[in-house]
Amino acid sequence: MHDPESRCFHDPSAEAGDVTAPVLLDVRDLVVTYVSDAGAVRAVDGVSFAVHAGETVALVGESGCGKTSVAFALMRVMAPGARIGAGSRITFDGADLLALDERAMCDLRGRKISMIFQEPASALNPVMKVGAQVAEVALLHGERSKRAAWDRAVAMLDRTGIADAARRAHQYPHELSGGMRQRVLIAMALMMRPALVIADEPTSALDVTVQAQILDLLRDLQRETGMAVLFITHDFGVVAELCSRAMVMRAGRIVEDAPVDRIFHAPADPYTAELLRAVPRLTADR
Amino acid sequence: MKFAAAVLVLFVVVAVAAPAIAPHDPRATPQSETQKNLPPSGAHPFGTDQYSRDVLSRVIYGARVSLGVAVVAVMLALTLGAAIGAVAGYAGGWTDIICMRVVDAMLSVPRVLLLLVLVASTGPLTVGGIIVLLGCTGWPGTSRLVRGEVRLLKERDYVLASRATGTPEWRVFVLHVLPGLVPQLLVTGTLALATVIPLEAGLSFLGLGVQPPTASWGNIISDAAGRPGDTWWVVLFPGLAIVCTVLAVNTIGERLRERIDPRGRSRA
Amino acid sequence: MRFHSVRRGACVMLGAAALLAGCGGGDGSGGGTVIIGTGQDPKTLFPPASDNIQARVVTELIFERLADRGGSLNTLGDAGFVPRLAQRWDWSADSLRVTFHIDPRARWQDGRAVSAEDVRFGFAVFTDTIVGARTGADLRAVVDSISVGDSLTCTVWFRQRSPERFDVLVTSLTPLPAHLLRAVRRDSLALSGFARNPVGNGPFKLVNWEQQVRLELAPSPSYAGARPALDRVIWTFAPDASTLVKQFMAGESDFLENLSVDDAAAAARQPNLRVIRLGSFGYNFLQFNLRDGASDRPHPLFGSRTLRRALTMALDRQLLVRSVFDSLGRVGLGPFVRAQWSADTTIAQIAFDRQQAARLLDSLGWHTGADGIRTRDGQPLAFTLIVPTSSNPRQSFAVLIQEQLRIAGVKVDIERLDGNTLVDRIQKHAFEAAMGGLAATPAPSGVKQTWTGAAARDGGLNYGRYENAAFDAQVDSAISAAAQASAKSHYRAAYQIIVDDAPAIWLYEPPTLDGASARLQLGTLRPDAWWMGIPSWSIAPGKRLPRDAAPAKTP
Amino acid sequence: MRRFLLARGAQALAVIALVATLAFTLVHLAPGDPFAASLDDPTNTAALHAQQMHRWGYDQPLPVQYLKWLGNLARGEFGWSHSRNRRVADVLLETVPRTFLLMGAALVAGVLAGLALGTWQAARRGTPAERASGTLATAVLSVPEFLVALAALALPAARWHLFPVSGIADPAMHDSMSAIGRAWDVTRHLVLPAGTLALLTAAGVSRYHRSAMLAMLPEEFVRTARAKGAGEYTAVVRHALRNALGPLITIVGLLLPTLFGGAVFVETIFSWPGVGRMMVEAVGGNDYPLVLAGVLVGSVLVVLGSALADVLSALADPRLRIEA
Repeated sequence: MHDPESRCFHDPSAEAGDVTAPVLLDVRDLVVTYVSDAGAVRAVDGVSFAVHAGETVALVGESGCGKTSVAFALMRVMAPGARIGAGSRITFDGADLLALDERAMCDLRGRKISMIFQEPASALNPVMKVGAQVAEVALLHGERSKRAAWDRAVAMLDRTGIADAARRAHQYPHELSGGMRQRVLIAMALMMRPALVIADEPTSALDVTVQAQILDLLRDLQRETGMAVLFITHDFGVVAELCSRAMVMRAGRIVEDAPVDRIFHAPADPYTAELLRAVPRLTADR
Repeated sequence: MKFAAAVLVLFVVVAVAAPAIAPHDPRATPQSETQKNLPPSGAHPFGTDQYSRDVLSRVIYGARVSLGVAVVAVMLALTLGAAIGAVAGYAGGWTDIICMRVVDAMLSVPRVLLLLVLVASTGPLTVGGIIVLLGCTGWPGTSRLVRGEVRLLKERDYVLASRATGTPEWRVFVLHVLPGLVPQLLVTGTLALATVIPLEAGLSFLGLGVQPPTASWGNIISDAAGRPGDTWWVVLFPGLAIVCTVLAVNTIGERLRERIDPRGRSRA
Repeated sequence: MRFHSVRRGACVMLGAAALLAGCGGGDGSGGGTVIIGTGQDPKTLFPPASDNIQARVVTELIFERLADRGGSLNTLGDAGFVPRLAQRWDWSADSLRVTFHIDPRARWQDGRAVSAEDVRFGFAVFTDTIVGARTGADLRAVVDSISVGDSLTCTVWFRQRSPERFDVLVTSLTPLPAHLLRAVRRDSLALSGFARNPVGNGPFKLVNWEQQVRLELAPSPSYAGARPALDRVIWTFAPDASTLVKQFMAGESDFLENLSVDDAAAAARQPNLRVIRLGSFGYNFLQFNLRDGASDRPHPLFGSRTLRRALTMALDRQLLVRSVFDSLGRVGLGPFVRAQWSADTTIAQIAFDRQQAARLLDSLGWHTGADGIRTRDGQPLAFTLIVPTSSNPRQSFAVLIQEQLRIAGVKVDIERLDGNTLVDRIQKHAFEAAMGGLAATPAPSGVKQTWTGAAARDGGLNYGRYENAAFDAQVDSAISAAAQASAKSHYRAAYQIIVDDAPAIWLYEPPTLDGASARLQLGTLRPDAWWMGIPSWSIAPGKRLPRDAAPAKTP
Repeated sequence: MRRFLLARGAQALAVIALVATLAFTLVHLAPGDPFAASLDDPTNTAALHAQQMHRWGYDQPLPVQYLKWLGNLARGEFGWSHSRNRRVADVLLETVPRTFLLMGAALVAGVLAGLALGTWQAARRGTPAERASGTLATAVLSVPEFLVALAALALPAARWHLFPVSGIADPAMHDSMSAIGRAWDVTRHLVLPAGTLALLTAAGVSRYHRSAMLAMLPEEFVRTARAKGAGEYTAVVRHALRNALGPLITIVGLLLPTLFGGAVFVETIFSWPGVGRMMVEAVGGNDYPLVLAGVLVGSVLVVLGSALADVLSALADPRLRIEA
């Protein structure tokens, strides 16, 4: 199922159309503050960007720059103690996310926006069968029949490339390999065919060979469903391979937002250039 | 924490200064029968008991006995536990195995049952006897802790170094290993205090603890518990004293533990 | 007689008529259920082995004896004794033999007739040392043997003409079913199934006994006398005294014996309860050890008669009794209780007189020191008083005495001991002074075993080792006197001697207070063996509860 | 898993054997003897006493008594209870199930309540109500069992007559009730004593469980659950709670000794005819075989309970279960 051809998915002509697509997600002046006994820390300090429907955008930066905080803020699943600043606005599909009540937000999560996490080992519930964890998404979003939800989960697992998905669905996370767990997480995220998937370093915990497989899978699925992907990573190699546009983040701010080509060839911000120099010249090999 | 410490300090001050504070002699019995079982009033804020004794004064004097017994018993338990744990940890081999099996055995018997058996075999106890009994049943936890630490610490460089210079083992333990254990022991001891105080009270309640007329919080209650609930004040006030002390001690112990061990590593 | 916490000894029926006639059983809806709260299980229901009070209560309702004491509490000869298992008895001319005629209708609960052989068998079991019956020694001392005439007559051969021999015989011996027990080894009788499921011949039979929980009796259908009015008598067991009281106050039990004074006051305030005060057979005292510990030397303090009298004078016994028992207790008069026929309230007492006490102590060389405690040659006037923790009144008295003697310049240290340790210490004479108590029986001769010189030696019960030949002589004369009047005068003389010598401070006769639900119709309760009246108890019409209609579990 | 079970079982047996030996030594080295209680009675002469001591073998050397006792134990014979005049085994057959009932009810009620409270506290962390409930739980844990029991006896039972004061069943009417009636009867009698123990258990469990839950909430998979669209309730209950349960079972095992100790007081105060009350009475009556049996039962219960807890918590975790 891994078509070697598909590695060359980067098609600049397709991107041009994306820019004209409607804005799916619009973030304005996002501020995230962590309050602790030691005082308040601004992890995200006035970030603004937009994601268009069907677009694959990268949010790049070093660890600790606040990119994961942005992701959590978009989903409103922040750690206790984190606060979104009063002047921040997040508009998704025309709706003001920050104004939604918790119930409406729950309805949105997993169905319209979903998330793929960094650590497949810890992001899965260790005492629940993986099939049940995937099926839960369907059950949370309208599916009444447990049986049907389970079948949908198995189908989805199968779609993410898990061989013998019907049997695997009955297993627990610790019985699966790292790559397979990440496929489970992807299955969960894509179960409801969301308009936007936030992928938070989905490959950084995996072996290099598995990384490539997972990236392929994501690319396939993206093409198939037409979803928008906000790809959070510190790896410019991944950015080059998957994304049409990249936003570079530093110390809670976006310092550059540009198409990938321009980022690579003519970085406007000195920090971007510095980051690029630190990256192994993977792209150059191609 | 501060409030808890204040409460505890208050009780300790009350215990130490009992003769100066107590409004009446806790053992004195007025010559008239009209003084008995009086509800709380201005003259007797905590009322009087069936022997016409002032309950407030008895609670104040009881603080001496209850806190004294608990503190000394806990110190005894810590000392025993540290000694046995150290011996087991250093000696290793059969000594260690036997010591630790005994610890397992003692921990597997509910402490109340252990005390019941001991009291069954010794008969009613003096205050000293109760301290010894509570101390002798309280050491296993500490010894396990100390043994574990000793086994970790005895391979440390500075310990090895001082042993290489010919310092005797026990000196190495006292000079180098024990100081490292003090914070842990402090926490263990504080929390042990919170179990020993109710235990002494419970034994006294069963009539097996501190014998009257010496007042302890436990036997003030048992004096009245044998009688109908009409004299609630004789039960309530010493009961409150127990609860407040234990609560304060527990709070302080928990905070101490958090301080030396922020992640709650050594729960058991 | 025994050192005891307040318990009543063997006793009397105030009118067996009530037992036999006050019967009839209630209305059409049955006789009802009575629940009695009590602290302890009987250990065994085998009469020779029954050594706790609850065992006695139950076995005496299940088993009948030949005869029982009558209302006069007389213990001399057979005057006033009422027939029970025996219809009548005849004395031989020399009064060394008595022949009992057993009621021909009497049946064991398995249907077998009670026979004379059962009396002889009972005697053999009670007197067999391997069985270890508590009353065996008394029986052996008085009775030589029992012979069987025919199936319904047996003859008891006494060893001598002691005036209380009939009393000892009938109160110490319970006939046992020979046909069931003959085959059982004597040393395992007390452990046999019979001890848990006895087959008796009395008005009640055992229905069910769950240890620690309850014991239930029901009228025995094979009983020849009147059927008890109640359908069920149930004891529930609770180890904690306050629980028993709460149970009673809440109406969960109908009867509770031995209420404390405060509990009795609380019960009296409740309209559905009442408190019954019974005559007492216990008397309590502060006992001095006249010797120095277990040695033969006189005790440095209590060897002195004057000092003992001075201490007695220093105590306001009226106030003590009022403080502990309110108006319910009575001041002790001597080594006897008011309910005994030998009692004499005119014995001259050592009256409370603080000045006189002080003068006596001064005359002995004990002078008040700086701290208020008298000293002589640098020695303080101090002693240790041991008190059983099992007895609340005795502890109260000890505390009050400590205070009153402190005023007199005497320092008393109170040492509280549990019952067993206390008895152990006293038996080894390892004490200076003790808060003692004795449960008397209606027989005043018990004083010989507790206060005479003979009892001071060889493990006798005179633990303080008071010895006065004149007292001993008067007691012996009283015991061997056949006529009550002459016995009485000798007892009086003996009591006066011992009261004057003050080997103990006679403190109080504890009140016996029982609580009963107002729905119970109890008739007159026996002064001590209150349970002997249970066959005539009934439930007042209109005060029946659901439990009165509940049927017993069919075994 | 099998090796784990075997090792755990062997360890439990060794501990129990040691407890038996320690208890035997303690009890028999003591001054006094089983028949001393009857010294209270002057008719119990020295000769009678000696005869009793001989008859029950208390005059033999201690090692001989010990070996005999062990031999009997091996055959399931605990000896003869002097204070009850019955085989100890028969006494245990009656009392142990009652204590199991009491402790079982207390454990189930207490653990469920503690779980509910701890979960609620974790979900509502930081709110004033949650803080108050936490303080309350700590306060409850500072109250000795006998005080709680006395209060329960004094107010709901004795003053308000909501529940029976004592015992295990209605002494007069229980036997004539229907099966449902009997169950209800026992339940009524069980409420206060089991409730007393359950209250303390719940306080302890809620404290452990709250912190276990709080430790669980920052876990990634809880965030995953939220990201799936699970509400706070589902995230906490379905995901965090299930993961916190395994360690909790071990904690419950560790609570057993405390619970048993509490049962001693509760059974005495409420006249619940179980092992705890049996022990107190046996100690009072110097009934050595019964005392020893009581200690053994207590430790077997604790040892087996904690072994069972270990096994259960292993079973509750699929990561460990795989080896079974």
